[in-house]
Amino acid sequence: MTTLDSSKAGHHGDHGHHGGSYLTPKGGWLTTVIDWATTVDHKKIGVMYLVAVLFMFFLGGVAALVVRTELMTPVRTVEVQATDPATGKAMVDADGKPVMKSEIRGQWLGEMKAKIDGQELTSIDGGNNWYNRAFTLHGAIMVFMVIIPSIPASLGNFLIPLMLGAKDVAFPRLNLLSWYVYVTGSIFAVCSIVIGGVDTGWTFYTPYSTTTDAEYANVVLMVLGAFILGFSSILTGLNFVVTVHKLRAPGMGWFDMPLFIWAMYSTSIIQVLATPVIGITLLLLIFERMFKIGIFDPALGGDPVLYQHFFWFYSHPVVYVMILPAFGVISEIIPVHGHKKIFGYRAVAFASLGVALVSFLVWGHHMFASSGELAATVFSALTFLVAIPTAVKVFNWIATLYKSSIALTTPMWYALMFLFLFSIGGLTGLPLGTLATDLHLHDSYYVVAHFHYVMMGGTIITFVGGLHHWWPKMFGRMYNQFWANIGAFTVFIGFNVTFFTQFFLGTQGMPRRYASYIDDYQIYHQISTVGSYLLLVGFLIHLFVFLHSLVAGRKAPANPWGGLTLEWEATSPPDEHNFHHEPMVKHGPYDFETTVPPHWDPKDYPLPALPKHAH
Amino acid sequence: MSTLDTRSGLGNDVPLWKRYVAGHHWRNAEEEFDACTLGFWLFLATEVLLFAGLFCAYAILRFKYPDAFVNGSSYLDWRWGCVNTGVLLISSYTMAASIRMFQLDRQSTGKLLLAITFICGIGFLFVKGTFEYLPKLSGWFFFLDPALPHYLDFKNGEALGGLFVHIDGYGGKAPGQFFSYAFSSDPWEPLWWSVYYCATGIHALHVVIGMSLIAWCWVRARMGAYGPTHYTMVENTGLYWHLVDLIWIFLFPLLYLIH
Amino acid sequence: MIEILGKLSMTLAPTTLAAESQPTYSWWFRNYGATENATHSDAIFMNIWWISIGWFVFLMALMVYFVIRYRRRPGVPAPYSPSHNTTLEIAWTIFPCLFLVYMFLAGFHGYIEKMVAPGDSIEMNLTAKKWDWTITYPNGASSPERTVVGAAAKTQIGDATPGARPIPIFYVPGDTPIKFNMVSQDVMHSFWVPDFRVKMDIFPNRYTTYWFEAKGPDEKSMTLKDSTGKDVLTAQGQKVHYNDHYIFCAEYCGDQHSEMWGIIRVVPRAFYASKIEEWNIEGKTPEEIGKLVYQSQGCSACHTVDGAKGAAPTWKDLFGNTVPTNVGPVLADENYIREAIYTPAAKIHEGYPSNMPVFTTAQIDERRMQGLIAYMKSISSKAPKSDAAAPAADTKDASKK
Amino acid sequence: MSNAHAPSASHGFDELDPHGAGKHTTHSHHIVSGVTLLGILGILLMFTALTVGLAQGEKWVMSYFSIELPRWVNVAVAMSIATVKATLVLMYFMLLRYSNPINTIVFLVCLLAFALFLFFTGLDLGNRGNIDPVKATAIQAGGVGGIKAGWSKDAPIIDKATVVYWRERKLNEVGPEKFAKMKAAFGHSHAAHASHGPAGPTGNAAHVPAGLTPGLFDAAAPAAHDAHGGSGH
Repeated sequence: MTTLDSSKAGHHGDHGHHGGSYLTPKGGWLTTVIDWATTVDHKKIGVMYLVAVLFMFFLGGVAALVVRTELMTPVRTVEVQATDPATGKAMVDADGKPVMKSEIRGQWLGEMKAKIDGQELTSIDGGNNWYNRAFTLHGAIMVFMVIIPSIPASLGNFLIPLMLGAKDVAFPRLNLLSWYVYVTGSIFAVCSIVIGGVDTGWTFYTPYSTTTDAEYANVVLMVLGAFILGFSSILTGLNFVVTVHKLRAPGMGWFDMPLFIWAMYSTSIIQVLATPVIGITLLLLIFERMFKIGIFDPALGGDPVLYQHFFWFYSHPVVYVMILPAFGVISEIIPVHGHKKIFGYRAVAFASLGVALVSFLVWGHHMFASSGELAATVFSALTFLVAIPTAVKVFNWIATLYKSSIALTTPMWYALMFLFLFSIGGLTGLPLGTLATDLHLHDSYYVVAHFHYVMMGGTIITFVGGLHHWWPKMFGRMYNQFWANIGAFTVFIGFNVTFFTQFFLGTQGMPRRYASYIDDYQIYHQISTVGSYLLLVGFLIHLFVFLHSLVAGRKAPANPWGGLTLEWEATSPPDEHNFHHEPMVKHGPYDFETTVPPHWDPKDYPLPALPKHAH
Repeated sequence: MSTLDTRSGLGNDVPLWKRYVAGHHWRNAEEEFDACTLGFWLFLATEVLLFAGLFCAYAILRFKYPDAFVNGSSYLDWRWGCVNTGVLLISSYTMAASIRMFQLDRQSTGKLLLAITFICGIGFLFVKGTFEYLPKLSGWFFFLDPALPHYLDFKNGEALGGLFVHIDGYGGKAPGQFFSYAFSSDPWEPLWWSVYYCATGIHALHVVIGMSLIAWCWVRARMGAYGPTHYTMVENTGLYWHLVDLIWIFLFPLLYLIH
Repeated sequence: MIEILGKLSMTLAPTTLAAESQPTYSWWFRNYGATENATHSDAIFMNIWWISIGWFVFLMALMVYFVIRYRRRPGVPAPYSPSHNTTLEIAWTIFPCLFLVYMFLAGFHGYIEKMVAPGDSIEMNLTAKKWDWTITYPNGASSPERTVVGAAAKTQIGDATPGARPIPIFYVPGDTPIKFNMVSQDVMHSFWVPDFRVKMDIFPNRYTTYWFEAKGPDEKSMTLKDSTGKDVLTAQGQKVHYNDHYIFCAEYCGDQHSEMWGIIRVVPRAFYASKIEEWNIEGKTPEEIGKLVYQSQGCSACHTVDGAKGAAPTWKDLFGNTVPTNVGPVLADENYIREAIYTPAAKIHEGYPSNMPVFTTAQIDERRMQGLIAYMKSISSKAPKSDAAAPAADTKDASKK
Repeated sequence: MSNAHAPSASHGFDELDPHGAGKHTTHSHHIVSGVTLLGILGILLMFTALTVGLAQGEKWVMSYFSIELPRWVNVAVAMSIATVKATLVLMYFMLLRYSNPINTIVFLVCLLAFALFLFFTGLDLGNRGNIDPVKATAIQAGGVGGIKAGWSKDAPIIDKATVVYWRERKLNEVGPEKFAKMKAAFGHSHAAHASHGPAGPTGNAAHVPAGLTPGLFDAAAPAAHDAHGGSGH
């Protein structure tokens, strides 16, 4: 940490004579806004994605806190006053005291419905409706609008051309389009929330999703939003695949690419191949809702399990769209901050591709409890295959730490946390792939805890870690590492407190998506809720650290951590066209033993001495 | 890619395609073309997988309700399907030939072939809409429909001065909750119609998108944008149009020729 | 293939690591599991758990050691090491596979145990609907017993205060294999008894099965008491012991998904037999039949019989009154009630949602329907008593023939 | 960064060679000969005729010899021909034969994903108990009552199998006699023949020409279709 406190840092990044960085405003604020809104620069688009994703993360996080708060007590914690559907007024009892929904559970109709249209009321609101909407909101936003685009669209967009030594992604205008598509999809989803929300769960399982709130368009809007977001995902993935194929710098072979690129490449392949299936699924779901076409509706001869196959053919591979980029980020952070060549480069690279392939073979493990014995057996066997490449990656990362030189910077702390959390997430997945135990654990809090360990402990933690790693490159400012570390530890502790307890809830019998539960579970829920508040505090600390860095951060040197990949050859922040000269690749991305990092100034940051033979 | 830019430094007397300059991040136009084609193939892959869902739904439901599918299919006339297959195949040929013309700098033939392709698209949609969708959905027949004379016993309305004739009881083979056909012989026939309209409807949507692309190509071709060294847009439009054809090649036997 | 796998798993998986004879109980679970399959499944879970613990501790210990040992110190050169070792990499790719093979086979073994019901199981039909369960016993009876969790004394399965909605209690015999044929009437549900460690999704339009052989109650189990707190005694004058197990719906199904609970009450076989005989409609008056149907078919979840406001119109004084519906006022006579049960969407009571489930003639046959009508008449002041008596008597006669 | 454009622009122009594009060293500018394209079109049209012919022929064989061919024959024949046609389109119209092999790989990978999707979904759903049609009318759509016929507020609610509902409604509207006539005219049902046992008593005379709208292209002979199946016979 102290290594970076040199006040002279940053002079390498200051190449004023080459024209401004990509962040330099083009003129007045209006010009600047128009410039950003119409930019085809991958860096600006990456930053725009970052802002959008973080905003959605905030929304989804609020929903999560609401859910956790509700679960503090076995009954209603957050009370909602009931509405008399006949009069549309808030209900009071004879003494003028407000009547809460929980008191009249199952007796009166939904406040929301009554407000919109007093005519035909289609579902009873026993007071759980808003809770169901909150967890659906949390799930849908976090999956479709945060985790899927988090690393690929923000860090990926920013870094892939830089790491490849290219001036831009293959199709810059398509890239901008994909951002607008993302925003459009998000607006649809948010609209659906504003006009009343969706209570289907993020999985939109039929026939519930096609019939709930039958008179209202909320579900259609939300599904349409997810459908549109799919296009954004496809365009991004397609762009990256072509970029990796066609725009590598001279001298960069496939095995000279940084592992982040390998991970992003695998991710993009999954995005391209899986997303269209969710497209048609959601389209058919919309038709099902609007026209009752019956393909998924058992009352009309369709098959709800068919919907599940459609849905999970996308949504399982997409789990790897979420976690593979995180693997890529870790494969960058550990070698750079450990200043050591990654152990088993090819194994890690092929493991990425292997995960991408296997991801298309295992979706059925989301349906073990729906009774298809043959398919369940086959899918269970295939599911265990996923464990192999992921385990290989973890072994490689830990082997990389061996005889390295570990600088305990904030990104490195995050990488270590990732190893801890992802190991738990991965290992707790084993009983879920095991048929006998899954029949008990499926759809319980055990599953909730497991996928939060993977999705949040894996992806979000790494996203924040990666953000800390490339923040100086993206914005040309250093941040306060002391407070960033405090934030990281708070997040780590908060995360474990929140989610480890949920494993016990699950094994003991707490089903997911429950607003009320038997009293025995309360202590676990309370611990979990306290943990979630701690998580909030941790993220707020990060927010302030970043804001402080933007306003008052020290200027960042071009290469603050001593990385060897090409993005560190650019200035911090990079020029509009990334590099002054097309970079030639003369060393591997992790050849720390033989190469002095570009722009290295020992006064900026001390690196371990090179071994003797390198000189 | 770029349009009326002046980056090449050549004057307006030189055709637009000769003035084309690759995007700034490409080393040369060759690489850009290669990348665009690869990108477009990836996009085509997503299109195929979009239809994969429909084919999968078709397979599962046909496996479950074979009779409903056979019955439902019997309402479709394979000869209209055949005509449309021919139309699409011919249009695919004209599209491919058009690209060839632009590669050889035979601009006017290229444009003509593009126009023919477009007209074939219209023909496809016309047959689909007038002779298949319209009567089946609503019972309204186009007066030239060869099947019409056989149903005149049940005629109960006319519109637009006899241009369209309504046949009582023929219509209503609509998807889902709009289904109201009274003479089905299998309880699951509405499902067949759902699959039929989803598959052909989404395919027709792709025809429309393809036609828009072709129209755009035609407009640009009039401006002289395509020639031997630069025809990326026509090439990719062609790929898209062939994909539309490709999907139909599978839809035709699956929908029209089952028994 | 299934057979081969089955043999393989029998020989390799079940007892290699776990002490199967000992019930595995840890802080992971609330109890030992109420069936043998549950205990077995817990053993598999604990095996995987200890394997995972082993790997986790090993990896984290390495990581922590490396971080401390190789932390960056000024002026200290990095002790570089090779970045590649084929033997090691192949070894650590293959070695974990052994554990995975064990897990798959053990899981498969336990899965088949949980999925395949013994041939001599007692078959019962279970119907799920928003947000209630119904079980039909082999003799056609259904359990009319419900309890308000939290209102009663603390039970052995943990107290809860989720609200006033009563949840059904299903009596099943202990130490007897029981198989449910399950189907849903509306959306998907999932039948989960955590103490049995199995859940199974319930679909509309497709039957799934669920089987268990619950360990019977013993002397340490709770004793059954009636509403006044007195011990329930068998015909032989013995106290009745029972074990309760929660049922949860585990597939999200809407607003009151969170309260779609039930209780499986495991009682001795003889007591179970007497219970379902008690609920049998044979030899009962139409009014009694109606009351049983009212309790067992879930009517009581929404309709009250004392005039209190519920999620649906009360039955108190319903019969013979004029009902405001969406198609105008309708006289609530026999035909109206019949239609409202078999085709609820036909006429919808003003001010109430159209969410009454459809009942089929298989669920409510003619006798039960007449019973319901008789029961409604008996609690309606509007029903002309002289008229009400006549058809009821007829039905009684009919049932005797 | 204007200097960045210069090399690429000049590079693009050096290679300008309208009449010798085929001589380019890269694979992307192959020009397929006009004869090949026309030939492919011919083959495609021929295969279209073939697939129709085989389908009709199969039907004729089934009715003439009063035999049942398994359903997969029909599908397998049609799909094989469609695959050949698709391959031709891909290779010659879409130029996969001449373009960068990576494009072919992309397409094959996509087909692999398609195959996996179809295979595993079929593996599961094909091996589960079939949906039980008997229950169809007892199940409500999501528990909110029957399905509305259309969107309008006063649309009727269908509380039984859709097909039955509309049949009964029409029967009430037009009366049994006219209903029978209409059914004879509109319905081409031949499922009874195709799947339930051998051909009807009248052999191929009663066999409905499935897939033919009566009178299409042969308006001169409208009477023939009156003999075709349906409840009138």
